[in-house]
Parts: sequence; structure tokens; C-alpha cells
Amino acid sequence: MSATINSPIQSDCEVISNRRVGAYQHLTLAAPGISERVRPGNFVAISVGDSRSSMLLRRSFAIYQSTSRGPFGGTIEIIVAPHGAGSTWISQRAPHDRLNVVGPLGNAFKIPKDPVRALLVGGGYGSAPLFPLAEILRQKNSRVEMAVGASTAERIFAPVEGKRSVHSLAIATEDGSIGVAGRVTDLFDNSLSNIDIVYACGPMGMLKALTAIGERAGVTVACAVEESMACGVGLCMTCVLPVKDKTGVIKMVRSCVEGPIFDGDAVQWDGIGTIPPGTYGAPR
Amino acid sequence: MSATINSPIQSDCEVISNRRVGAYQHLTLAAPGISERVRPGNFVAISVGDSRSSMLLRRSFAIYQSTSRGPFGGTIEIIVAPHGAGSTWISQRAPHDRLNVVGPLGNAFKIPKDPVRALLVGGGYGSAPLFPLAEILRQKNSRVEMAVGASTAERIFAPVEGKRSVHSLAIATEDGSIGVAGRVTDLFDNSLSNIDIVYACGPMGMLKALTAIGERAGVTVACAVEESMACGVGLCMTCVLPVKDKTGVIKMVRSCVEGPIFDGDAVQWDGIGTIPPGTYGAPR
Amino acid sequence: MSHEVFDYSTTLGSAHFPNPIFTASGCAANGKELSAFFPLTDIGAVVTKSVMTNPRSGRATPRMAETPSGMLNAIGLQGPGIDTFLREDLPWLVEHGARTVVSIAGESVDEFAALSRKVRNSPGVSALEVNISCPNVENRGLVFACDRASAREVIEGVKRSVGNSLPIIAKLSPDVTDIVAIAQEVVGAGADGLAMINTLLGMVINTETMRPQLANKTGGLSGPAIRPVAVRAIYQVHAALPNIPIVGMGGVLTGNDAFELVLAGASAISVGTATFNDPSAPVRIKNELAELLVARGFTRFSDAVGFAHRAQA
Amino acid sequence: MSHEVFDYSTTLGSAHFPNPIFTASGCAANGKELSAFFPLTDIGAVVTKSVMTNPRSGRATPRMAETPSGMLNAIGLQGPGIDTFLREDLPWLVEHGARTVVSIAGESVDEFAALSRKVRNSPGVSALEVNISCPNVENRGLVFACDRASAREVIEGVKRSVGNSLPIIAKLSPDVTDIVAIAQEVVGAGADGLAMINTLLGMVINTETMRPQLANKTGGLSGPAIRPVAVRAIYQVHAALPNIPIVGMGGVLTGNDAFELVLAGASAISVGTATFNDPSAPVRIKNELAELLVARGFTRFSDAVGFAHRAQA
Ligand SMILES: Cc1cc2nc3c(=O)[nH]c(=O)nc-3n(C[C@H](O)[C@H](O)[C@H](O)COP(=O)(O)OP(=O)(O)OC[C@H]3O[C@@H](n4cnc5c(N)ncnc54)[C@H](O)[C@@H]3O)c2cc1C
Ligand SMILES: Cc1cc2nc3c(=O)[nH]c(=O)nc-3n(C[C@H](O)[C@H](O)[C@H](O)COP(=O)(O)OP(=O)(O)OC[C@H]3O[C@@H](n4cnc5c(N)ncnc54)[C@H](O)[C@@H]3O)c2cc1C
Ligand SMILES: Cc1cc2nc3c(=O)[nH]c(=O)nc-3n(C[C@H](O)[C@H](O)[C@H](O)COP(=O)(O)O)c2cc1C
Ligand SMILES: Cc1cc2nc3c(=O)[nH]c(=O)nc-3n(C[C@H](O)[C@H](O)[C@H](O)COP(=O)(O)O)c2cc1C
Ligand code: FES
Ligand code: FES
Repeated sequence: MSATINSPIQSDCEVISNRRVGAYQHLTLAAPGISERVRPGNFVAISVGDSRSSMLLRRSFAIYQSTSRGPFGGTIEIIVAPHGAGSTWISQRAPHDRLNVVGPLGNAFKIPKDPVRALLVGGGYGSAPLFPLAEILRQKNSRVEMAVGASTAERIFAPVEGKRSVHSLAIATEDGSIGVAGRVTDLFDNSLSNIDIVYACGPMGMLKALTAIGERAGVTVACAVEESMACGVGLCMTCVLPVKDKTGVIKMVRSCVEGPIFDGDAVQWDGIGTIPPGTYGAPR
Repeated sequence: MSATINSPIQSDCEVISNRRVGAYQHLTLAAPGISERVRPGNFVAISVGDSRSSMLLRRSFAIYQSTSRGPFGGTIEIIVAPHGAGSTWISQRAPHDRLNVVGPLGNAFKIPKDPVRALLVGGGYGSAPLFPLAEILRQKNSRVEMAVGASTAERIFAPVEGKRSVHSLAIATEDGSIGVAGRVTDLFDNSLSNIDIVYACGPMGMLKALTAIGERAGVTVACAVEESMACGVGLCMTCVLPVKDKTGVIKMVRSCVEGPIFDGDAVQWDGIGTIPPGTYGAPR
Repeated sequence: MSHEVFDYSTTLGSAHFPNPIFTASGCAANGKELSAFFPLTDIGAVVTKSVMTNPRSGRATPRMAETPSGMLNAIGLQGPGIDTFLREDLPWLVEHGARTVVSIAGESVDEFAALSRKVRNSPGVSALEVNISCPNVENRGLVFACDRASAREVIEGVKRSVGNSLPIIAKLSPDVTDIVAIAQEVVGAGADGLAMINTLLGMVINTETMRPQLANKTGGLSGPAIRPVAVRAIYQVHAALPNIPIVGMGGVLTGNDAFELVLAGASAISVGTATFNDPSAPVRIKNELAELLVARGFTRFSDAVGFAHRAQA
Repeated sequence: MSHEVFDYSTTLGSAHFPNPIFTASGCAANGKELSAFFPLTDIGAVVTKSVMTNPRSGRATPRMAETPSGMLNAIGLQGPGIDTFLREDLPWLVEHGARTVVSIAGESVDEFAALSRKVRNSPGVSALEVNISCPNVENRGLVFACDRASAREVIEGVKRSVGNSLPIIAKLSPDVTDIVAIAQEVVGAGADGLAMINTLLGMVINTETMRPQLANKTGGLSGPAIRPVAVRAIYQVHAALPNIPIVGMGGVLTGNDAFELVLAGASAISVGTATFNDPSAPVRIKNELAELLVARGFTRFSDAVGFAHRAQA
């Protein structure tokens, strides 16, 4: 396995700001050394609590924005959904608090050299890393459409600034509280006409559905997955999922170093949570 | 065993202030319900960290001052020496933080009905609970001399306000940085002439030495001891020390409910950390 | 929340309890001190500190050390001895309406049998807990609970003394290669229920003195640190002996933690170390667990017992 | 601090290491990823993920759960198989100057023997760790490390294959009634050293799904939660076998924690779960431990090994 090692660094980062955005907290961290090397799709792993916390494991967050310069010598921004005890703790940090951050981690969205017609699909906070991707795609003269879905309005992350980086933005909520009532996949026709590539970040179910749509339309879907991670840096093998390699062999690959972005076609969506029959090294 | 049960209560107390005093932090807590019932010598047990802290056990602190009324509806004050991880965490709390407090706990210094000539001896932060005791003794027209000792000046706790409650105050430091160079026991002649009763709070070694001096002089020494406590409320039996009861039998008694104040004569100082031969229920 | 329709009661052999939250032996003394924080009648039962035949001084101090998410203790079963206990402590509990599980400990098979006979003859006892995590002085100090034959002999002796007059709950140690085998052994010998887990053997070394922190060197590890071991042990034993009620314990700090042990197979939950952290923990946990069960749609506590074995993913 | 006069080196049988801080098997993959955080030459040795004969997919996910001051894992020994390991991973480590302890795991006595033969014939290996905490498929899935006879047979087989060409370190499980007995057994069979402790068997039940959190149901408990168990096990085994070097592990997060294990009797310390919390943990701990030892007046690391057995209160 030739893991894409990003040469992450570990650094105590000061919280610059923490603002509420709907159901989420938008944290900006001074992260010189990390921020310069961020590519869209990368994530960071943040430790929780003080040195006497009972929570040992880091929590992973997709990088929303990063600036390599500025008054704080480089910052990164993350969008945190308070969920369990760890993400809740991180979501409550105040300016001047420090967070220990390891990053940038994981692979990045592949950017085509030539202009393309791209569809970016985000579920919940999954839209966050798609905005910087949109920026870059637009700089390359691509056409960027974005579709964002969530259960309810406050879980839609689509800030005004973000809207400037896309040509179109469609929104769907399951309860219809904003945008179209329904799922994000209801927003575009299954044929994906006029789309060359789909980039997606969100829950596994959404990624799986998009992959199926992409397959029918013959369009590649780049999926950023979210698997439980104990280390985030390739040491522990907890974050694996079954992915077909180029030779057609299914392997359990680490989503923290060989992902989190995978070609939707390659991921064995139905096999997640199992060892699919025929997997390399499967028990006989 | 007829434990003196103080009917403690448990309460989330707001930190009103936290000031540095030499090597210590002086914390004032809003503690209505607790403060009204404090008697000098009582202590509180305070929990450490948030609900995800790896530190489960409460830390005990002698109550310095308590007011039963006022803008905060009753406060208690404690003097915290940052030592290990738990006391350090408590010492760093800021106003408006909340601490979960159980108290008042333990027995109290016995106050003679008639005026006496009392010597109060404090080692390090051990002087703290002696100041309110001095107040009460003075109200009863007793003569109150105080002697305070520590390794160095910043570990002497003897605030200006406190000096008003005593007739005399002598200080000793081992490094001579303030007061007499030497131990607190060097401050008064071994004969304890003109003293009817000694009240002491400080390290075991000091209490033991004072008990010996008191024995020679025929003066009772009331000692507030400090044993490692897991619960502080009488449940766990970790905080025991060998104490002779009225019938002369040595028993392992809980310093959290039957103490922390014991008659120095009764405590088997040399037997601490052992089960002295002949102790009630000792292994045969 | 409609608690009225929720049946919180539980059963251990012939004993019934209005709710399944108990104290843990050695973590509530004999009830008196805890009653400052809540009425003892609020919880399912008070499990008393394991009592032996004679008064015991216990071990020298230091007897405890804090550890990550847990603690070590080496109290050494300090206590008043069975006669004083039955004369003073038990009547106090009965008088205050506390349902009481009396925990006994012995150093020989005969001592256990004699203790249980005395308890049988005392009014107001709901069940008998037999703490076999003690060294057997007649067998090289081997802990009864760590040896199938010794464990069996103790429970057989107790059963002979007690018959069916009181449910016998054997308290197991996790410090064994195969806890299911020990469980089967004691159930075969007549135990009506199992209490698990007792503490794990551990040690802390004080890096200042460079010596073991406890005077006794080793001590028992308790608290949330050991909860995964408790859940595993309860799950394994409930799978093997689905009809034997288990009093589950080990690191329960919240109603959610208690729920984990219930799902694994516990019919009652003892709250131990958590009580040192929060003296109101038993009642708090009782309320939290009820809320959780009702929120999950359970109308009877007993339906949740061992549910993790049945539920599909 | 005058580190110049401080001798930090340690020895496991015939193998010498400039310092005693190692990674723990399965917590550092095969070194490559960790080298982003510090030069692998800085630490005493990299202990590789236990490797088996054939490539292994490992177990289904979820493979982990966070627990109080610890975690559960059920990776299922995912790995490339010994041939790929020796062709790709080991040479990379050797090339980068890392001292390497190769950890092997098998499902039968023969598999262990065959694996060890392949490792013996590979250049650049400092020592062989034999992870016997795996189920023995030829004996009802009983874990080798939990059965004296099986443990002995594995080490005998490995010893026959390896002779004195490589120090053999047997890795023990704490999930036994008597770890000293197992230690004596494997040392009798030819082990030159012991690694302890492996994880404790645990379970977490997800109270939302009401099912075991791990796909495999049970998993191994690691992290600071288990440190008191590790200290106790190391202390007991060092007392019984004072001349057998022990690679200590279990919840070491700081230099002070490492010092505890050293005082108990460990000649080297593996850092496992802590590395997930802090990828620089092994070097940080190396530096912290050195400071502590120097502050306590030790001029040689080896003088501190087992000091808690000697020091007077
Ligand atoms: C690559 C990646 C990017 C992510 N980006 C974001 C983001 O931008 N914003 C955001 O709010 N969340 C994000 N997450 C999810 C976030 O890491 C989890 O919500 C968080 O780890 C759960 O921690 P907790 O403390 O809330 O829950 P707990 O239940 O306390 O977590 C316990 C353990 O399980 C792990 N875990 C639990 N759920 C998840 C999960 N869904 N994914 C990964 N690990 C999990 C935790 O890391 C922790 O180790 C991302 C996850 C990954 C893997
Ligand atoms: C009755 C009583 C009154 C006290 N009054 C004060 C006071 O007014 N001001 C003050 O600064 N300190 C006081 N202490 C001591 C204070 O409780 C300890 O310093 C503190 O518990 C140590 O905790 P730590 O977090 O610093 O150390 P850690 O090493 O983290 O403590 C670990 C565990 O050991 C226990 N422990 C360790 N040392 C002691 C000790 N000396 N006494 C009791 N338990 C200990 C802790 O409570 C904790 O459970 C008092 C102790 C007692 C028993
Ligand atoms: C201080 C202390 C004393 C204990 N004493 C006893 C005892 O006398 N008898 C017994 O069976 N268990 C005893 N235990 C074990 C507890 O009953 C319980 O099995 C164990 O602590 C695990 O539960 P916990 O994690 O909730 O504390 C004691 C535990 C502690 C912490
Ligand atoms: C994710 C993970 C994987 C592990 N894999 C192995 C392994 O392959 N072989 C082995 O002998 N031990 C393995 N272990 C056990 C560790 O090497 C170590 O014995 C244990 O985790 C205790 O140390 P710690 O608390 O420092 O992690 C693994 C532990 C973890 C957490
Ligand atoms: S999270 Fe540890 S290998 Fe991916
Ligand atoms: S501290 Fe628990 S009984 Fe005294």
C-alpha cells in the first residue's frame, strides 16, 4: 500500500474566533505551518480536553477555509457540529483557548487541469470543504454548481461568502424549512446532464446514492467519507472501508491516509461494516 | 461507632473570587445552605474537572471563612495550595465557574464554655481554619495566641484581617524568609506556660511534635489531621488512622466523619501507616 | 414522561425490588452516612460492606490511590464483625425501610457457612451476597473466586446453611481466565444470582517515593476505567446463563452507563465508586436510567435486561 | 541537566538499545506514518504490527470505541502477510535506521514456528516479539496466552526455529488468573524476555442501537485505564523472575507513567494508545523519563528497573 503521506505537523493552535452558524460552530484557529499546506478535502485531528481528560482520542474535522498569511500568520477554519462529548467540548472553545491540532491530513480532491462542469454536493456540514474546492475550480474556469442538503434549515451550511464561489446553489431540506422539501439528490436529474464530475461530502447514505446516480450517468463521483478514526494519521487501522483497487481487488483501506476522498465507484458501499466476500485477506 | 454526622449537603457553588495569596489561592464560593452551618474545623469536598474528567475523587479543603448572609446568600472561603493535578485545577477556577461542593463535613473544634488561654498553631495553609476559631474564642473572652510556620514566607498564611482576631501572632519559616528562622514549635517554650489548650492544624509531623509538647505540659492539643480521602463523607474507609477510644482501645477511625479533629493524645502518631499491635480487629 | 405505566421493578430469585439501582458493597458503608443525601428507600437496595465473623481493623494506610478514570483501594474488609453488624447496623437499615442485601466475606468455607447461617436468622434481609473475592487461608491464600473448586465449595456451604430462605448472590472476580466457567460452577452449587464485577487487581507506584503507593502494595481497581471489562463479563455470563439474574457493577457513573450493563444482561445495577464522586449518584442514576428506558419505549425494566443479545443491528 | 553522564541504554537478551522507549505493536503501523512526526532513530525501537503468514483483511468496522481513559479495538490483525512485510516494510525500517522488533502472530504452533524462521533469516531485526494473545484454531479458539500448555508450545516451537539468533520476547495477556504462571511457563520454554501487557478483553454497548458497538462485539481495552493492571502484572512477574527483561506497556501517556512501569520492573517501555492521542508521544515520553531519572539521581537507566522492589519507604 502506498499511502499518501501528507507530512502532517502537530501544533498548539490558538482559537481566534468561534461563531455560531445555525446548528454549527464556526471556529477559526491560528495554524501557521498547517494552513499553508492545506488542499481542499484535507482534514485535521484535534485533541479533546486537558491532560486529565478521560477522552483520549482526537476528533477529525474537514478544513473549511485556510489562509496562509494574515495577522495570525495563517489560519484554518472548521465547522463543528456538536454531537457527542468530544465535538461538544471543541465546539465550546473560546477565543484565546488553545487546541492541539494535527494536520493537514488525508488526501485532497483531485482538480482537473482543464475547465470542467462540476457539481458539488454537500450533506449537512459536509458542504464546508466544498467551498474552497469551488474557489479553485472557478479559478480554473470550471463551471461550479452546488447542491446542499440537510434535515432542517439550521443544518444547512451555505454562508453568503460561499455563494460567491459557485455559479448556482440549490438547497434541499427534509422538513422543507428552507429550499426544496426533500433530499439533496432530489435537486438534480438523475442523468446529470451537463456535468463532468461530481464532488461530494456528507453521510454515507448520500454518498452511496450519488455514486449510483453517477454510475448511471457515467460521471465520476469523488466522495469524502467519514469513518470512525482513532488516530487520523494511519497508525491504528480503525478507519478502514472496503475499496476496490485498480486491479479490481477489494481491500480494507485506511480512510485517514488513503482517503478520506475515494472514487465512489471503488467504494463497496454495501460492504461497509462487513468484510465483503473476496476481500484481500478475508477470513476463509 | 457513633459517627458525628453533620448532614452535609451537595451543591453547585459559583466561584465569587479567586485571589492569589502567597503560594496559595484564596477562593470565595457562593454556598448558601452550606455556609450557615459551618463550624470552625469543618471542611468541604470539591469535585474536580468536568463530567469527562479522568479524576473521579473529590478534594478536601478546610473552610477558612464562612458568612451566612450577604449579596450571594452565604459564602465559604477556602485556601488552596496547588499541589497535584486536582488541587491545581481547583486553584485555577475563575469567577462565575461552578464547583460541586459537599459540606460542611467532619467535626469541629470544641469551644470551651469558659474563657481560656488558647494557643493556635498552624502549619502552611493549616492556619486558615484557625482564624474563624480565633474569632469565636475571642467572642468568648478567651486569650488567643497564634503561631504560624511554613517552609518559606509565601507559604505563611496570615492575612492582615486575620491578625485582628488574635492577641499575638508569631511566625516561623524554615528558611527564615519571614519571622523566626526555624520550626513553628521553636516559637514557644516546651512548657506551654499560661496555655490551657492548644488547637493545631498542619502536617502530621507538626501535630505529633505538638502532642508531645502538650503531653509534657499537661495541655490538651486538638489536632486537625489530613489523611487521604476518597469520599470525605464516611463511605469508603480510606481515611482511617489509629486512635485510642475512651476505654483505651485503639481503633482505625475515619478521619472524615469522626475527625478531622482529634485529641492529640488519642492519636497513635507513630502507628500511622500501620495497624498498631493490639488495634481492635487487627490481624492475628 | 409517563412513569406511571413504566414498571421499574426487578427480581433476584425470590426477592423483589421496586427498582434495580443498588449501592455496591463497600461503597456505601452500612447506609447511615448515605442517608444524609437521599432516603434509602428511594433505591432498590443497600448492599452492605462485606462483613466477616470478627471485627477487622482492615489494612494500613495509604489505602487508596486515584487512577485514570478510577481508583485503587485496599481497605482490607475493615468492619465490626457479624454480631455487631446484625445487632446495630442491620436493624438501623430495617428501621429506616431500606431493602438490604447483606454481603459476607470469609477466609474459609466454614466461615462463609457460619456467617450465612447468622444472616438467615436475622429479619429484614432481602438477599445474601457472598463475596468470594477473598483469599482462602486454607488454600495458599488463593482467592476463592479465582478457583472453580473453592468457589463451588463456598456456595455449596452457604446453600446448605441458607436453603431457599434467602436468594444467594455470588460475587465474582474478573481476575480469571474464564469467568463463565466460574459462574457456571457457582450456579451449579446453588447460587440464585451473580454479582459482577468485583475490582481488578492493580497497583500504583508513587514516583516520588518510588514505592508502591498503597501500604498493601496491590489494591482493587474500580470506576469507569473498568466498565468495558464489566460489560464484557456480564455479556458473556448472561449469554451462557440467560436465566440467572446478574447484579451488574463496574464503573457506572450515569444512567447511560447503567443502561449499558442492563443491555448486557444485568437485572440490577450497583453503584460503587461513583458514589464517592457524587453521593447522590444512586438516585440520580435511578432517575436517568428510567428516563432512558422510557425514551427507548420500554414499558418494563425487565424487557431491557440482556436486550443487546436480542436486538438486531 | 547533564545528560552526558546519563546512560539511557537498555538490553533485552542479546539486543541492545540506546534508550528504552519503544512503540507498541499495532499502534505505530510499520513505522512509516510515524516518521512524519519524529526520526524513528530517536526511539529505542519500533515494534511492528503483529504479522501473520497470509495477508489479512482484519475485522469488519466499527473496530473501535472510546472508553473512559482508554479505548477498545478489534482490528483483527489486518496486515500484508509475512512475505510482503519482509519484502517491503522491514527493509524500509532498516533503511531508515530504525531498530526493529518484529511482532508475529499465528493461529497454530506451526504457524508461529514458520513465521519466526522467516524473521530469523531477515537482516536488520533486533528482536522477535511473539504475540500469543491470539486464538488457537487447533484448540477451540482458546487464546494461547491464556493456557499454560499452549503458551509453552508456541515458545518452544519458536525457540527451535530461532535458537539464539534473536531474542524471543513473549507477549502476555492480562486476562488470566495467574500471569506469573504463564510467564514462568514461557521463560521455561525459551523466551528471553516478556512483553506485557496486551489489552484486556472488553465490550462497549451502544445505548442508541442497543447493540455491541464493535462489529466483533468484544475488543481489547488499552490506554491509561489499564495502567494499574499493567503495573501490577509487571511487578508480580519481575518479583518472580527478576532476571528476565520485561517490555512494559499499558496506558503510558507521560514520562512519569513510564517511570512507574520501570520501577515495577520494566526494562523497556512500549507506548501504544498514547500515540493516537499525541503522535509525538514516544519521543516526548523518552525525554520526560530521562529528566525524571536524572532528577532522581539515577546515572544509569538500568539502575531504576525494578527499583520499587528494592527501595525502602
Ligand atoms: C475525515 C473526517 C472529517 C470530519 N469532518 C467533520 C466536520 O467538518 N465537522 C464535524 O462536525 N464533524 C466532522 N467529522 C465527524 C467528527 O469527527 C465526529 O463527529 C466526531 O469525531 C464525533 O465525536 P464526538 O465527540 O461527537 O462523539 P463521541 O461519540 O464522543 O466519539 C467517540 C469516538 O468515536 C469517534 N467517532 C464518532 N463518530 C464519528 C464520526 N462520525 N466520524 C469519525 N469519528 C467518529 C470519535 O472520533 C471518537 O474517537 C469528521 C470525521 C471525519 C472522519
Ligand atoms: C480534612 C482535609 C482538609 C484539607 N484542607 C486543605 C486546605 O485547606 N487547603 C489545601 O490546599 N489542601 C487541603 N487539604 C489537602 C488537599 O485535599 C490535598 O492537597 C488534595 O486532596 C491533594 O489533591 P491533589 O489533586 O493536589 O493531588 P493528587 O495527588 O492528584 O491527589 C490524588 C488523590 O489523593 C488524595 N490526596 C492526596 N494528597 C492528599 C492529602 N494531603 N490530603 C488528603 N487527600 C490527599 C486526593 O484527595 C486525591 O483523591 C485537606 C485535606 C484534608 C483531608
Ligand atoms: C473502597 C471500596 C471498597 C469496597 N469494598 C468491597 C467489599 O467490602 N465487598 C465487596 O464485595 N466489594 C467491595 N468493593 C467492590 C465494589 O463493590 C464493586 O464491585 C467495584 O468497586 C466495582 O464497581 P464500581 O466501579 O462501581 O466501584 C469495594 C470497592 C471500593 C472502591
Ligand atoms: C489499535 C491497536 C492495535 C493493536 N494491535 C496489536 C497487535 O497487532 N499485536 C500486539 O501484540 N498488540 C497489539 N495491540 C496491543 C498494544 O501493543 C498494547 O499491548 C496495548 O495497547 C497496551 O498498551 P497501551 O495502553 O499503551 O496501548 C494493539 C493495541 C491497539 C490499541
Ligand atoms: S484513523 Fe488510525 S489508521 Fe486511520
Ligand atoms: S474519606 Fe471515605 S470514609 Fe473517610
